[in-house]
Amino acid sequence: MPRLKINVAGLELSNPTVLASGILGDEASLLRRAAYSGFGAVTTKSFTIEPRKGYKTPIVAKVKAGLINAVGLTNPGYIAIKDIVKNAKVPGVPIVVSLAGSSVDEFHRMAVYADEAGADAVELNLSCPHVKKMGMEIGHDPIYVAKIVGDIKGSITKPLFIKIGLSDNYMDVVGRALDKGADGVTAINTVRGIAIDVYAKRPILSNIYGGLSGPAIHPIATRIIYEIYAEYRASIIGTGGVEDWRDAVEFILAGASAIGIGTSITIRGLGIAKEVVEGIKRYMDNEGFKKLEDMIGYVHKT
Amino acid sequence: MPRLKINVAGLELSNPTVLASGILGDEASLLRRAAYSGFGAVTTKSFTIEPRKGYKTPIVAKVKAGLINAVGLTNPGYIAIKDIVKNAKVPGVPIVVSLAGSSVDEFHRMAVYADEAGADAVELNLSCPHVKKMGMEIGHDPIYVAKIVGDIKGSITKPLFIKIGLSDNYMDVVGRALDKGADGVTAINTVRGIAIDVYAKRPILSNIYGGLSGPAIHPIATRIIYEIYAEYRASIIGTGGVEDWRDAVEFILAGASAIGIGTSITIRGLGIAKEVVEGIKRYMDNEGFKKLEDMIGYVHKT
Amino acid sequence: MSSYVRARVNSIAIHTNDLKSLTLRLDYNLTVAPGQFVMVWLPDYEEIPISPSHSSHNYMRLTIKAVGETSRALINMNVGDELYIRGPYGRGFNLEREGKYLLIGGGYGAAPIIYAARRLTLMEREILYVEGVKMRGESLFYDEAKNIGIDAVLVTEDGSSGIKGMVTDYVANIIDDYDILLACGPEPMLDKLYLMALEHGIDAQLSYERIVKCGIGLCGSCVIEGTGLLVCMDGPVFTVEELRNSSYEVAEHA
Amino acid sequence: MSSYVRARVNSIAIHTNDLKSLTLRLDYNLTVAPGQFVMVWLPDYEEIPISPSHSSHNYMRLTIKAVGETSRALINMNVGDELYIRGPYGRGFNLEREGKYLLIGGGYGAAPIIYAARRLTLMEREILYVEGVKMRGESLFYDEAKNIGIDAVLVTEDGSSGIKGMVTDYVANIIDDYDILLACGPEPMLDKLYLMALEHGIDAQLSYERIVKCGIGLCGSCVIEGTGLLVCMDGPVFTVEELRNSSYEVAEHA
Ligand SMILES: Cc1cc2nc3c(=O)[nH]c(=O)nc-3n(C[C@H](O)[C@H](O)[C@H](O)COP(=O)(O)OP(=O)(O)OC[C@H]3O[C@@H](n4cnc5c(N)ncnc54)[C@H](O)[C@@H]3O)c2cc1C
Ligand SMILES: Cc1cc2nc3c(=O)[nH]c(=O)nc-3n(C[C@H](O)[C@H](O)[C@H](O)COP(=O)(O)OP(=O)(O)OC[C@H]3O[C@@H](n4cnc5c(N)ncnc54)[C@H](O)[C@@H]3O)c2cc1C
Ligand SMILES: Cc1cc2nc3c(=O)[nH]c(=O)nc-3n(C[C@H](O)[C@H](O)[C@H](O)COP(=O)(O)O)c2cc1C
Ligand SMILES: Cc1cc2nc3c(=O)[nH]c(=O)nc-3n(C[C@H](O)[C@H](O)[C@H](O)COP(=O)(O)O)c2cc1C
Ligand code: FES
Ligand code: FES
Repeated sequence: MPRLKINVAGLELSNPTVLASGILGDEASLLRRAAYSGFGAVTTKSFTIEPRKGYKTPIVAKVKAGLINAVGLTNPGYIAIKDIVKNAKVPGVPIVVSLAGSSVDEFHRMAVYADEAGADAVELNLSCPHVKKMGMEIGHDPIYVAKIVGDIKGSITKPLFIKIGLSDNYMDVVGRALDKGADGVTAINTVRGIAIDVYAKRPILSNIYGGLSGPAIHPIATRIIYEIYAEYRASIIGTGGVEDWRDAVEFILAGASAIGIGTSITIRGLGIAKEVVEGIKRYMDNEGFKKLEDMIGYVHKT
Repeated sequence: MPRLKINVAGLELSNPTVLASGILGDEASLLRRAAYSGFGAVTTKSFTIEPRKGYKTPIVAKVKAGLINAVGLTNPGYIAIKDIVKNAKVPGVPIVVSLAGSSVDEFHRMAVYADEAGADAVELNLSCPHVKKMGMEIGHDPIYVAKIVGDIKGSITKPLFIKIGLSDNYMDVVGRALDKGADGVTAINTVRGIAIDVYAKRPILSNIYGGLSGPAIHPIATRIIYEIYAEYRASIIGTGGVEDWRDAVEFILAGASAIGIGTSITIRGLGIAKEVVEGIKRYMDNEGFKKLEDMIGYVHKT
Repeated sequence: MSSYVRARVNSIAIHTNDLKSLTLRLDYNLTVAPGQFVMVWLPDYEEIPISPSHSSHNYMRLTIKAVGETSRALINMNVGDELYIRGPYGRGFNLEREGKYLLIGGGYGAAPIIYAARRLTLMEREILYVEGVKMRGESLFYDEAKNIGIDAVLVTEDGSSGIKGMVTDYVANIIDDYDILLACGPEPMLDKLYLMALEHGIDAQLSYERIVKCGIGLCGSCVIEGTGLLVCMDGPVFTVEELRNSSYEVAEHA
Repeated sequence: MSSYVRARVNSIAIHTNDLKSLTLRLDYNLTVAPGQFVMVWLPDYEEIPISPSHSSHNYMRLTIKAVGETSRALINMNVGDELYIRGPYGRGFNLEREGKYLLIGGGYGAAPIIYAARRLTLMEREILYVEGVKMRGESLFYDEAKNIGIDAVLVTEDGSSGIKGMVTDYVANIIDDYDILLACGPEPMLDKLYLMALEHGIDAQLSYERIVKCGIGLCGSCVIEGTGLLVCMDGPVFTVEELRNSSYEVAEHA
């Protein structure tokens, strides 16, 4: 029996699948359901200082190669983290709390609060592609990211992940964040896109722009995971378009220690975590991998 | 009968479909075949000053949402443009000559040569994602692009297009290029990605990195077309993942005046040009569009 | 999740000032089972979930109550106007079970119920259609049920027509004569039926509402608080067992 | 275009120092019609096109001549070694035509020809298998053809075995007895047969080679110069009419 337990930057997972941030939102019973369905860890939707209602519908649009969403960071505000973490906790399944701030101070306040509220890890969303002044706009500035990370790092006890998206300078962002003590990297967030309905003759999303997820972004994510691992040997939660064990194994061979899963839940349901884990196990058995660690970044060894 | 004739930045097309650069390469008989099969215009593979053999195989990898290629700008060198243009010419089907230089001077030399050789338009490839020192590395520098365009503009008689890819600053690049007299914009090139074979346990492409094309990039292209049109009302050859008339119409409504088609030729064959054109015609009939001009950028009007 | 199908308003039935049924003609076939829902998008407004009161090939009837901007804009549409539909989504009523069916619709909740009633009638099942409204003139499908030969009862709170009282009180009296209960309507009504079904040990399928934004199980907005159940994927129709097993708790109103 | 299927070398037949047949066992079934090709990827080397000399379910036989790095690495593989296959690609031989078949293989071009011969034999067609090589000992499938009861002729340039001479000269003498000609081999041989077929008005299908890089009709590297025909999509097997209609011009060698 191959070993799927894995320590990702200090986060102990019984298997490498992680519910990606934003999927199923923030409600404790849903996070619990995801945890019971087999995920190695669950990530909350990104919290902001103030509650956010999110955008008007439509908030999702189907495209051939995936999905475009602009939910708009709907969340009850960071104060709710405490109750949610308490109620969502399932033994053996860590909760990663995702945060979207618009300043060093906001990130700091929320990170400290999440840490004290019992989050098992904190993830900084530096890459939401469809909310102004949050996410992407901050995440594209390496100096600012370094400041945010440096500022939080000494103040919390749990592993700190940064979540990045596609940009021209993500290598610089990651390098500086790691220098400042970030423990791991979640890669990637959605990629900015638009879908137009040819009969309605207008963009589908109320926000016009949204984030592309699903199979479309898998090769882009593979590339980013590959590059980050090659350069920094960082702990990576590889995310983007994972629909089956093969997609997951690609990420692991490229350098991911864990696998975030989002969009494909809409097609496969929450059972996808178990399916992916079973598939990885079978693969490891066939290919002679004894433990996950032996697979991580394997393509860099040959 | 709706009118599909369109003038794209000075280029007269009998219909809005354009064979995308690099597809089917540079050989005159192939470009001729594409022209006869119904494309409104054909684009050559990008030429470089020196001949290039291109990369070792594998040069393509299939992914769920498209294709990743790293052909490596295989071409016989720009001197061959003359013969190719002469032999590839089909009455009524303009030839766009694509150029990939690594300096202002290289671009200038090739552009002037192509102009004199009878190219109907010149396209500057500022966005090849997998060849060092060419394409992307130049295209990400707005000041340099402006210099290249400004330098060429007065020296050639034919319409000048810049071909851009996904980057953080393409809006700046396009803005400056248009200021310096670029006549149109081709958007977008492929997006950098990696595919790994889980059994071979290594990246498939000999070059490791390649360019993602096909359905995966269609929503990203739609977004870029939308933004460029919204900001600059530029003439755009929308390219990326067009497989059918619906994909094409999305681009046109977003702001494209013409539609580049590449990857889907491998699935649908060259007949795709006719299929797309027929589909657009039917759509225009049903929706009451009398001429293509009325459709271009329509989503910005509502 | 599918893309949108364009639909045009073909005819409009006015039930009250705030409640209309729009019969739509779709560009493509899209058949929705009784109890399933579609997302209805009216550009310039929002996209909202609706459980059709009828659906067949490229025809669909939506019965809509104006409660906010989008629902009001919808009932103000004219014949020939366009709207956009995606779906079907969710799990509808299970009509495969053998036995006597008691169908209960409250307010616009009668929409999926009349559709289920028609389908069950075609399947030659024994059914009773019960519609509960405040007063005479608010009834939506009682006449339609009668006209097509379905056993039907109208319950009005003020007694202005049919039987006087709360529909749940009426149901309490007859529930033991039935094997299967299907219901859609205001949450207090559903919750009462939920408790009643638990008490009487009757097989009940109840259609609940929450704010549905994505419709495809991603955003979590439609969760039934505390249960981990999603209206858009696990529902909108839930059996009493499903609710109980997920620790569903009725609110104070029940 | 499909993803790769892993294959393992199951057995090796050594024809000459530079020419071997590898029988592969694939992880999944992948059946290639006679004349079609697969892309064979040997990581650390390149990916090259090969027309199998046999293919059935998850077995495939590749007959490979070492001409460069990758083909040499392939014939130097050991039993149990792994390689990766994608395909099948291209159009193979059309074996549906009625009549007497003349099959001609030159050098490793005999690979798809013996495969076609086996398939035609199963179809109970009348065929003659002709293999042309330089000298005795270079023959690839003449014995195999004989063993399975196929009418076969070996032509050696030096006469060390079978009939002496050029295979095209031999064919010239018998061509009028046949209705359909299938051939694969060096380009000068194919071009001679092309002219011969035009002259004799015989239906011929010829398998040409060009540098195949993508295999899926995108890169243009496999164009038959001046014709607009792609070996990977339109070929590798072309009929004489297709070539003529595309203004194919034989090179000087013919
Ligand atoms: C599966 C399903 C099927 C439905 N079928 C029908 C139907 O057949 N006919 C019909 O008229 N309506 C139906 N609804 C309800 C309908 O979707 C809402 O009335 C509509 O979304 C309101 O949108 P609006 O923009 O007009 O109002 P808004 O401005 O969005 O809302 C008006 C008020 O209603 C509340 N509200 C909105 N949606 C809901 C909801 N789902 N649950 C509880 N409160 C809500 C808001 O919080 C607000 O107070 C259904 C809902 C669901 C979930
Ligand atoms: C459809 C098809 C089917 C084929 N089937 C077989 C087969 O069954 N058995 C077999 O041994 N070979 C076959 N080949 C040829 C085989 O693909 C080449 O020999 C191989 O690609 C050479 O690769 P290499 O890396 O070993 O040599 P390289 O170093 O790439 O080439 C060695 C020399 O051969 C030339 N060359 C390479 N490929 C070709 C080509 N396709 N046409 C002409 N010259 C070429 C090169 O220019 C160079 O001079 C087939 C080719 C095609 C197109
Ligand atoms: C509906 C939806 C909501 C999301 N919300 C968030 C979020 O709040 N914070 C965040 O960091 N990422 C968010 N994401 C991005 C995902 O976590 C993930 O990075 C991305 O979708 C790629 O993975 P996938 O292809 O498996 O979905 C969201 C994605 C979707 C589809
Ligand atoms: C095999 C291949 C080769 C390409 N070569 C070039 C090239 O030489 N120059 C260029 O500007 N774009 C090149 N491209 C990019 C295409 O022109 C096009 O922008 C891109 O593939 C997106 O369109 P598609 O999804 O329709 O293929 C190439 C694409 C492919 C798939
Ligand atoms: S509406 Fe988004 S999960 Fe149900
Ligand atoms: S090998 Fe690329 S087109 Fe034929």
